[in-house]
Amino acid sequence: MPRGRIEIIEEYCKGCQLCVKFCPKDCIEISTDKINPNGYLLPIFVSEDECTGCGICGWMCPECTIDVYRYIEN
Amino acid sequence: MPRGRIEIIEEYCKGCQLCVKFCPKDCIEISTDKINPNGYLLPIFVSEDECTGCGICGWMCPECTIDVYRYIEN
Amino acid sequence: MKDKSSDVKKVTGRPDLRLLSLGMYCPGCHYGIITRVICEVIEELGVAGKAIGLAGVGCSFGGAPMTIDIDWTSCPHGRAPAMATAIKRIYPDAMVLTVQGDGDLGAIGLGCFMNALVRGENLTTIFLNNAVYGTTGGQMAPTTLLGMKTTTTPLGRDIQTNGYPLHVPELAATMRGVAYAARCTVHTPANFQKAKKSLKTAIQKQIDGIGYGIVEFVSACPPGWGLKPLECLDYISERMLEEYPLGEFKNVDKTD
Amino acid sequence: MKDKSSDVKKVTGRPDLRLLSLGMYCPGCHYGIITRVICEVIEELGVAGKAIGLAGVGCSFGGAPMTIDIDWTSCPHGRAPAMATAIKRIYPDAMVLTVQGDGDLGAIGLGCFMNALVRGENLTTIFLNNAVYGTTGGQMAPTTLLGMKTTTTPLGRDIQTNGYPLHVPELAATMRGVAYAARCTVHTPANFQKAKKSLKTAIQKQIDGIGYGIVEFVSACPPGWGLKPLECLDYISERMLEEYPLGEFKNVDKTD
Amino acid sequence: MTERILVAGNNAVARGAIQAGCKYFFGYPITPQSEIPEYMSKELPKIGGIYVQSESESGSIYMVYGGGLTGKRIMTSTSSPGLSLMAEGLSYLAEQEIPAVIVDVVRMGPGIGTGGQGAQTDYLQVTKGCGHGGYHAIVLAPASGQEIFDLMQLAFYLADKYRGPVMVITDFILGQTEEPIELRTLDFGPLPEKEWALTGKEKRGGKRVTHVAAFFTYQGILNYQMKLIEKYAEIKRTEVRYEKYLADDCDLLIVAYGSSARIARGAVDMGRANGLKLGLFRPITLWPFPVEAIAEGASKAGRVLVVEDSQGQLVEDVEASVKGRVPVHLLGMWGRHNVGGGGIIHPERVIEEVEKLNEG
Amino acid sequence: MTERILVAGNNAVARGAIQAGCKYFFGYPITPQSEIPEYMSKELPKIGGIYVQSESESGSIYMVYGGGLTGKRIMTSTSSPGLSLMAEGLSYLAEQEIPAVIVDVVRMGPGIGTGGQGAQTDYLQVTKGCGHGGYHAIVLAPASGQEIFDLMQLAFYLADKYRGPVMVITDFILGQTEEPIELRTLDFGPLPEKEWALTGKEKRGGKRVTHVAAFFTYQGILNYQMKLIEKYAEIKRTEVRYEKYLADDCDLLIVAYGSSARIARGAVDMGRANGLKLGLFRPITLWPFPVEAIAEGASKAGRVLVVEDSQGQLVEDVEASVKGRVPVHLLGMWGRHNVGGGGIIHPERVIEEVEKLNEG
Amino acid sequence: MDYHELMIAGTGGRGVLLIGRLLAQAGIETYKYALFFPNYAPAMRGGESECTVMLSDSAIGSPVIFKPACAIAMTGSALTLMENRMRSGGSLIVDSSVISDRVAREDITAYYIPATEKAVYLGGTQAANMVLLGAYVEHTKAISLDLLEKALDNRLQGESKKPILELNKKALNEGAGLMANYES
Amino acid sequence: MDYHELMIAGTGGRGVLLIGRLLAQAGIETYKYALFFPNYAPAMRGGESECTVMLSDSAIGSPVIFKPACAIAMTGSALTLMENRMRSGGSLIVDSSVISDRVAREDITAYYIPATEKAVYLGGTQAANMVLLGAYVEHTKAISLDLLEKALDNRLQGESKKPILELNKKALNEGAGLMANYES
Ligand SMILES: Cc1ncc(C[n+]2csc(CCOP(=O)(O)OP(=O)(O)O)c2C)c(N)n1
Ligand SMILES: Cc1ncc(C[n+]2csc(CCOP(=O)(O)OP(=O)(O)O)c2C)c(N)n1
Ligand code: SF4
Ligand code: SF4
Ligand code: SF4
Ligand code: SF4
Ligand code: SF4
Ligand code: SF4
Ligand SMILES: [Mg+2]
Ligand SMILES: [Mg+2]
Repeated sequence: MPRGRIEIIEEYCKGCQLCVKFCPKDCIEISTDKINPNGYLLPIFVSEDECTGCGICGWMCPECTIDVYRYIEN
Repeated sequence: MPRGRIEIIEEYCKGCQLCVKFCPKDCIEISTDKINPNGYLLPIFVSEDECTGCGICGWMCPECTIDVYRYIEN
Repeated sequence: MKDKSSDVKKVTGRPDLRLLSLGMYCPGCHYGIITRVICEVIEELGVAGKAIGLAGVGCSFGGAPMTIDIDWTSCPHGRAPAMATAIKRIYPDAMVLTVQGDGDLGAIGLGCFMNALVRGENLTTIFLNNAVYGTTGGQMAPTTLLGMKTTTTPLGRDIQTNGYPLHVPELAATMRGVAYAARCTVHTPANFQKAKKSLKTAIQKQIDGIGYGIVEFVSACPPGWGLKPLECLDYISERMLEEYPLGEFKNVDKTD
Repeated sequence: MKDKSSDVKKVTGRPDLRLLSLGMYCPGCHYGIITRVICEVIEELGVAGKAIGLAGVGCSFGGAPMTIDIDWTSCPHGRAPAMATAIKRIYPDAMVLTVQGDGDLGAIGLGCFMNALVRGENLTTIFLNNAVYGTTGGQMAPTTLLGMKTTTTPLGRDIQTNGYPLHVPELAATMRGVAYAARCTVHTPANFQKAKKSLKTAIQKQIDGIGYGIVEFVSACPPGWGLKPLECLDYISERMLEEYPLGEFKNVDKTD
Repeated sequence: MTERILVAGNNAVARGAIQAGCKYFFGYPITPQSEIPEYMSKELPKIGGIYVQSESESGSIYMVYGGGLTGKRIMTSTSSPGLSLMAEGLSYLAEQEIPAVIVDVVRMGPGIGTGGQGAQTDYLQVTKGCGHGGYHAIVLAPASGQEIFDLMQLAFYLADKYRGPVMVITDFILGQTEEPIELRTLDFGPLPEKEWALTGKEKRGGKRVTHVAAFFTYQGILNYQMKLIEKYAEIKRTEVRYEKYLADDCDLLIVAYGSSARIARGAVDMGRANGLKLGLFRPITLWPFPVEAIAEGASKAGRVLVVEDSQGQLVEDVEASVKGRVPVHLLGMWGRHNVGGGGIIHPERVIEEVEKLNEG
Repeated sequence: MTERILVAGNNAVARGAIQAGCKYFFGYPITPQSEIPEYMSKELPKIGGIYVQSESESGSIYMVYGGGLTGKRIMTSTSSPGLSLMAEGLSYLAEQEIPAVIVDVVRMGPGIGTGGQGAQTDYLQVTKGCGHGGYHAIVLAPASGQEIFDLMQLAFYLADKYRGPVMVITDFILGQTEEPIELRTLDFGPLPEKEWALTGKEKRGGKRVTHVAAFFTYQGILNYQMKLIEKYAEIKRTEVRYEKYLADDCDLLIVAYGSSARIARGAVDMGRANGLKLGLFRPITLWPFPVEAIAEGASKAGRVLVVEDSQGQLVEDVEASVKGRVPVHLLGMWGRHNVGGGGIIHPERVIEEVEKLNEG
Repeated sequence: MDYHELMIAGTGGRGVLLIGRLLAQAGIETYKYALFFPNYAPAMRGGESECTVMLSDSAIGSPVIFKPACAIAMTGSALTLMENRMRSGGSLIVDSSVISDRVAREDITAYYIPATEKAVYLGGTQAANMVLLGAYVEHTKAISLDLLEKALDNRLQGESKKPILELNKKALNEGAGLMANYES
Repeated sequence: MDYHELMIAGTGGRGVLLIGRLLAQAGIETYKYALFFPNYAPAMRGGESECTVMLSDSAIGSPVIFKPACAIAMTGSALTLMENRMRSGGSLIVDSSVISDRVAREDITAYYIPATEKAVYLGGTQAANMVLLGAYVEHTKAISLDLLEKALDNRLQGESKKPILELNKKALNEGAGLMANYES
């Protein structure tokens, strides 16, 4: 059951892949064809089920362009 | 019996009295009236008998204006 | 996808202080991550309103003032500590922060920095060590590793011609006016958190009037190193940290 | 009076290298004694012909070039290490010596000096610490003691405004390119001899290509301190040496 | 009545600054101006101000830069080699439009020069661009203790009015000469708020202020330059200052500033007493330069003698103003009587030169 | 035949220096000149020379000072803010008469300016006294890759001949433009021995050499200044260099140096092709300035248009030369077409200006 | 007088400066004078980039021209720029794979070359610039393709560079071919 | 117009500048304008020293004069200097205790005051300058002795300064007395 999810504001992404590298659950992959207007290959959030909403990808994004949400049990 | 003696080249003396202070045998005194052309009160070698020719007054003279001689036993 | 907003908490995102700007940095430049560190620490300490930042000449020059929402000035190359001195003396309640590269602080600004330490200023300095002059195209910096190739050490830095890499926080730690000196990185999530703690401590020293705080960030410059962003991470672990060990070199509650 | 010249040996006098000049120094200034130290060491090492001296701006400026019979240049205030760098790089066989005051090296020239250490130059520096700017009329220097009154610290140097006294050889000792760092005085005959030994060691390091050597001389400035020459001697023993301990802080046969 | 005291020019600099509300001084010792920082180190703490001894003149100017950014009145003083070390900083102050007052108590140059020589060898440097980039600073050249005191106040006002560095230049003679001054407060009128000051954004309701290079406003870089050009044109139109002494009925116009103007004034008096119809034109602002007024005065007199204690620097501006319409002569530093360390052009020497010219 | 290669102006600087026998380079990175130290760091070690990366431009100039004292050929290069940091050092080089070559690849100022702007905003600084004390340096302003290469060689020669700093000034456009150059060696004739070089006294049979301030020779300080004045006068008499292009039958004389002169030359060609009788006067030495030649050319043409990519600096010298005899117009940096980061005055814009003038 | 001038405009990453420099390099084999002027903003990473190349047998006056006789546009904004600036009667070569706009001016001739598309087909987008350069030399005959290939040989030496060298050469020829068979 | 000018020359240690400054300080009580200009070489320790004092009721032009109307010479070389420079008809006051030379010029009047001798007698050589200053004011009546004494009071305050204050005052009066009874 998914515990979190992320949103990448693609406009500001520079395709550095740090998010890809640091997600402990391998939820992010780099695409091979999705390019933003600045010409950068974009990462894709591929594994919603695994995401724990740990926030790490957000911290490590140099462009601060990932929002991370965690689902709360109420 | 004197073992050494010194010569002060008075022209270059600045009357600082370091020689007076450091002679271990108190062989040098500052005069009260002997003034060189630059207006400095001059030191006087007063105690030939005590001088060991140790060289200390020479080292310590900021103007390098004391020559120290030692008598050699031959 | 669960979507009821009541169930969802935003854990992280662009910090409030982080301005929207088409980033000033190259892809994979750690300065962007450090910017987050700075924003979060200032927010957590609640000092954004009192903060005055001074950006050195270098990639920090454009980056910091354009991305962090506090008062800023850029500075002539290497001179931030002198400018910061005047600002802090005039406004002792301000939180005054310099952000300087290794060329800026370690070469042209070394005298300016050291003299601020001699005077015992009460400031915080973020020292960005990417081992090169990034902005001008990757020339040797004082922190360039031995053997490292740059555009002005085409055969690699050698001791004979260019001496040894400069260790800034260790040097600063020897100065009596310094309250805090540390080195950190943001090249892993764990280090990111440690870096936040370090910077927070350094700024707190200023707020408490204890003395100068300096935090070095060892950080990647992909084009300067001729490496891809991910390769840089290994270069940091394997090469940079060997020369530049992480840790606190000074942390005192009172200078003497 | 015994007088036959065969019986008499001149034990000391004006060293050969010491030029006859109506001294450039005030009465009781220790720089005159240090001049002897320099002359004797250069003579004993036999390097007068290879020696190139660089005098900082300050009382050393006039004094050294006018009183020691080697090649000399005066330098812009604080810049001797940069100039010396070029000379030594171009003439690696020369014995290159800078003579700099505490204002010259410790304030305006601190960056220049530190950067020469970063580059790992192979030079010798004589650092004259009289705790004031003697030449310009006794203003505060970075080495002024806490509480000491100068013309710009009329109530005495305080930490809040002016920070802590600067310890140059200790600082230099932390730099990897430095082979020798020591502090000495000439305020007693015993110390005069130790000072000679220190300077000789430092110059030998240069000759042997080992690395930078720096020797600090704590020395009296009677007008700057507002004391008579003999009073200065006590001031050194009682006050200066408390802040500035004598000794060798580094002495290595190989830098790393 | 305002107080009247006998003080040296260097002291008048410091007192004038304090009178103008300057509480922050950043400086470094150098002869012949060290009395200024010394006085400041003693007096500023008493009025809640701060004296910081910088590590060098570069340190001073960057502290002035930082200090100026806070919106407070800030100054430094130095002498020639020290001014050179401020070149980069001065250019930045001009670019970033930071008000500040910089005093140069000129010593003889080039190089180390000497602090004990009354010289005027920095004219080109202060008027034409010590730093890069073609900026200008208003340069005020007082010629007496009172004028030093007064122009220091004006300097702070102009710095605020035009947002930029203003320089006051004196020299060994003016700095050491003791004359009575009246401690009067000059009021030049109101000035705009300094909304641009860096204070931390909470003091401006959360609106931040940034000072970054014109370079970041790519579309605006030319606008920036045009604004600068217009500012300088405005200063040239409105801030030219000079003084004439017996200049309207003379047959030889002496042009001189600062200490040389005082000496020349002595010579004018001596000359008039002996039937020589001399007059004096004294630029008070060296930049902007009183081009028209000199041209007019020169035309009226028919010939000009520039007296300046240098290799010939002011004379270039005088020639450019006069445009070849009347002859311009120069008595430069070779007019000095070289006594002790302090060479000086005496009024008697000026008269001698006039007589030589008269003989033809 | 000598080799002919396509290189950028910055590269021509470095190659020209090496051709002149310069083996010692002291420098610091700054856009748009970093290619010079980069090339030197690669090439000098191969020929037994030395590249030292200084810690700053002040470091560079003091290293140049020390290096120059050894009698070897020495240089540094920088760009505008860096040049400001050399102000004190330059003044010392002049005072102590140390030969050295300093290259300024100008970037737009004041302040931080920008490295990506082809600008000529350092004219006043380099010609009028970046440093204190009224010294002068010969300033050479090449306008093509080949001329850069050639004038670098001349610069070293003049530095040795007159014992002092010589400056070569280019800019972003000239530094980046790639053109073919011939790697020819220029011979300017013999030079005196450098007996004044610091080498350690054993190399001079035990006779020591000292370089201390003029200040220590109290009786000689005025003699020192007179020698300096005479040296500058001599340079003004003999070293003025300029180039004229279609300047003898024109009805408008364009005066421009460096990259602007190239652009103006393009404009002259365009204009001539369209019936406009334009000519170009290009000062090669900015100091000494070709005062007489410009005055003559201006009189012949009847009017002058100065084209310079700055706020108006060269124009002051042109006006001072022309002395009001014919009108002098200026197309300054406002003539730029501001594309991307790199504003440029194009030849088409010059023609536009000429047409405006023609319309009156 | 044999004279050619070309401006190339695009963004930093697209190899604008590279083909300009290559053309000038090859050009000095044929012409007495050649000039290459890169105009870019070093401080803006990945910002707009343009360059000028001139080849001539008589001395070249200005290193910059406002209204070129010939231009290559590699991005949309470059097209706008060049269209505005070009001299009447000039030729504008456009990478039509990335630029969908058409040239509106009627006093210049546009050549739409699908450079990026062809480059991808040949082996990599980065060779789009070579396609355009090939088209340019074919169109103007300023220099021979051979010389360009030689210049490429010089620049890309060694085994490891071989694939990219081959790609570039193919792209050059492809561009020349496209231009030779161009029908508007 | 009431106007006085005085140059004082000697070496650093002899209090040349001190009496000049004192005279100017006292002078502003009487005159609308006063000026003191010390000319010395800061770099030469114990070098030659001279100063100029002017007192006037109208604005003072030059702060320096080459040919003073009145001068005090405290050393032999100062005497030579001043004798060469003085204006015709001027008065030159000489410390005859230390200067054995006589003034040769006939167009100036010399006053030989045994200042050092008198000072030693009164309690210390350092007061020789005051003896000369006393002689000067007595001779010129430029200002009253009272004002000088008041200026001294201001300068030398506190119990510890009392002996030296007394010495100086005595020396001033001694000098005035010597001049009053001067016979050449
Ligand atoms: C006085 C001066 N010299 C040189 C420069 C050129 N310059 C700009 S940034 C820089 C160095 C950048 O290196 P660093 O401080 O390490 O910052 P980084 O770009 O690596 O973050 C230099 C030398 C300048 N702007 N001013
Ligand atoms: C650029 C510059 N700034 C200031 C000075 C003035 N100055 C001459 S000597 C000196 C300092 C002397 O102090 P220090 O180095 O301690 O030498 P000391 O006289 O005490 O031996 C200063 C500031 C100068 N010559 N050049
Ligand atoms: S929040 Fe954590 S688990 Fe989710 S994508 Fe980011 S790094 Fe991966
Ligand atoms: S870390 Fe940020 S910039 Fe980098 S690829 Fe991921 S989202 Fe893009
Ligand atoms: S040589 Fe020794 S004993 Fe003799 S006078 Fe000198 S210090 Fe005294
Ligand atoms: S130490 Fe030398 S200078 Fe001092 S009093 Fe003795 S002889 Fe004279
Ligand atoms: S050049 Fe280096 S330091 Fe500068 S933005 Fe790019 S990666 Fe970061
Ligand atoms: S001022 Fe001080 S340091 Fe200088 S000569 Fe005099 S005593 Fe020595
Ligand atoms: Mg860096
Ligand atoms: Mg000192």
